[in-house]
Amino acid sequence: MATFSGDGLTCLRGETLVFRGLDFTVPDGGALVLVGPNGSGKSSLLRMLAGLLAPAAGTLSWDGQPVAEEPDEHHARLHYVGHHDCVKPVLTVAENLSFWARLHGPAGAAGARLAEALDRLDLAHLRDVPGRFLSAGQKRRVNLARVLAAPAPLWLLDEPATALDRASVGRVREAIAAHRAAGGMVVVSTHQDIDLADPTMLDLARFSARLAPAPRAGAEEAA
Amino acid sequence: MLRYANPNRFMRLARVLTPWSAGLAVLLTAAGLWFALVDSPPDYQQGETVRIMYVHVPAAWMSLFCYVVMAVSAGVGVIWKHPVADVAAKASAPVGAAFTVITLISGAFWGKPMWGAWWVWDARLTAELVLLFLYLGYIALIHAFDDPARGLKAGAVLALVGVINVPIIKFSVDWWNTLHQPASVVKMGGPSIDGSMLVPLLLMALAFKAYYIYVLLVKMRAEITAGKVRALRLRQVHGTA
Amino acid sequence: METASLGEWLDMGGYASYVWPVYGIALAVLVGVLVHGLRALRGEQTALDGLRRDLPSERESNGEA
Amino acid sequence: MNRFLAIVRRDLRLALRQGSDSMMVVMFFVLTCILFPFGVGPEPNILARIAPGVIWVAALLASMLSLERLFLTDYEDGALELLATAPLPLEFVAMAKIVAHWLTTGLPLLIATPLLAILLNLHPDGFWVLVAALLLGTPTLSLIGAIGAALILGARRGGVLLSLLVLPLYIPVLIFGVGAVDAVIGGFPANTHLLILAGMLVVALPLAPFAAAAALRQALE
Repeated sequence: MATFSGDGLTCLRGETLVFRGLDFTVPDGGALVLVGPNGSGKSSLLRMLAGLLAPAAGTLSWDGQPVAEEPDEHHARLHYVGHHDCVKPVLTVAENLSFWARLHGPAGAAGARLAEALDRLDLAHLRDVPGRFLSAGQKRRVNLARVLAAPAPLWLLDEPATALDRASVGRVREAIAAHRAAGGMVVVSTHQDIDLADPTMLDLARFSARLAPAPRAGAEEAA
Repeated sequence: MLRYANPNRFMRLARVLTPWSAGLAVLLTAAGLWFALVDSPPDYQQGETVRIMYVHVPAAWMSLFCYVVMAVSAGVGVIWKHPVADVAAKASAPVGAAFTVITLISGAFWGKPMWGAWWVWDARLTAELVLLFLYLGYIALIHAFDDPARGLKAGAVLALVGVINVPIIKFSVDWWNTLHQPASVVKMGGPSIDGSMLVPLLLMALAFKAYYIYVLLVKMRAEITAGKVRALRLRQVHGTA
Repeated sequence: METASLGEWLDMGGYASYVWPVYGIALAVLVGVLVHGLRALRGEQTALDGLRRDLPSERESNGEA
Repeated sequence: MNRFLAIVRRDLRLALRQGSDSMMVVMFFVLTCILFPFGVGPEPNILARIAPGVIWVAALLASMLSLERLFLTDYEDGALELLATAPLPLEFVAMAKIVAHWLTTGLPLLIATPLLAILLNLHPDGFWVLVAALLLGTPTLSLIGAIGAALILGARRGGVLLSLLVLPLYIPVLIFGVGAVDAVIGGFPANTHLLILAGMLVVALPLAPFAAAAALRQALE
């Protein structure tokens, strides 16, 4: 039963404070949905969870063990889907995905998982198509297929539903449900409603230093 | 201990120290100029041009000193993430560059009467020229980003890489110079510094250091205040929704 | 006083056109950097005071002086 | 280790599929060298005297020009973020990209050296030591240049800035690279120069990826 939690997280972008004193826990099979107005730090929090952005204060821990001590181990546990869909125009879809799969997961049964990932997101027919011919929606699906192609317990999805049609959003929802059923965790930031089963909501506006004055009475300096 | 970029302790200290450091700088400069220009004998070999040495040599020391201070504060900024350290690095870069320019110009004005040429590819002058470009590279890098904090952090990495390269550059330029050195060139430093030259040299060096501290305090206070202005403007823009 | 008369001192043993420019340029460069810093400091301080007047309601949340 | 090789292989495949890039760098290298006879005059003895210096400066500029895009394409399309969240240290990612860069741009420069040796009337004795010096020097150029390439991510006018940051750091490699060739042409042994070049490479090998990774982390924050 792994749990992923953070306490007292503080995010500093340049000289401005984005949020502080943010706590959360995601149990196995859990789903944390980040909501809040633009600029409240949803993307920053996801990047912090992925280890791209070091928290100015506070700690992230996996099963109680601070994540900062073993960054590579933490990276092996997660998939991060950001705003960019990095599909190389010269490489085919299969080459793109197999590169990321080899980087993340063990080599065994890579071919089978790759095929399954392509099927799950209706990309099988694009398998050998070079990236430059793909539309924005297709690139987004290839990016999401990357997450399926190599197993990782923690999914960090930054607005996965952008540029996707209704059918694709449905496929993403099923993929997430299957992932959670298998004991995986998901942290999603989204504007459209993907309506996941019993998500725990986290409204970042409560922790945002900018939009509301200090959330807790007598907010002391973080020692 | 995290202080969100509000180095107030430093600002209060700097505000108190600034007038004193200004006074010290003026005093030392006056004393230095007096001994350098008036109260010291002309050199038996170089004649009155030795007085150029009293600017050239201390400035050369300062150009290296400022770069080392820049690299050390950049290192402190990177390791302990202390905002004041990054600001110190940014503040000392232009001063260091100024001293390097002074060293090069005074070197040229010394070379013209002694060797008949404004510029000679002498080991020390060449190394100083490369140091100037290390400074210009740092200054260009920190101003190349929209977010000043991002520029400072990138500059810190460059300063640390640069400080490792300074001895390597010095070594290779010296070696290169000995290979291509025409025999007749008088060593840049001239004869060993004898007693009478020591007093003006040291006084000018101290004057430059006092000046450096004074300008550093002023520039750092300006940079930190600018940070606060940016923060307030951002708060004004985003404001309470 | 080593050099007796002022004229002789100004002449710098014939090297006047080398010694004085060095001191002149050095002074100009150093004072220039200093003035630039002082002007920047004064400019930022007035801007800060101006902003502080416009945002009086802003509680100095993280203890800025 | 196979993750490291996976990145190198991917970058090599990307470079080969866009083969024109490394060809352009070699053409720039040759073209720069060809310019000098027009400027300095075609007298063989003058050319022979400046040939090592010209070839080295041109190699230096060619290597630096190709470095701007080392991390830039991956930074712009988001691949760098994913590489930073891959389960291998960012220093290895940087090292893999530097190795791929050297194989696609540093090494091809050596192919052009025989042609340039003839064009610039390089003394025959100096040819093989030039190749040896370039073999030792171009990796150092890629390593140091990679730090600059990582620093300029997200900066305005990155290309020009890269040259300002990196060229001063290239000077020691240039001095000993040319020194090795001049020594052999002058009849002296060049092993001290080659050893110093090797020394610089050994120093740059651990430091450059470490500094580049630090710069990449800032760019990705």
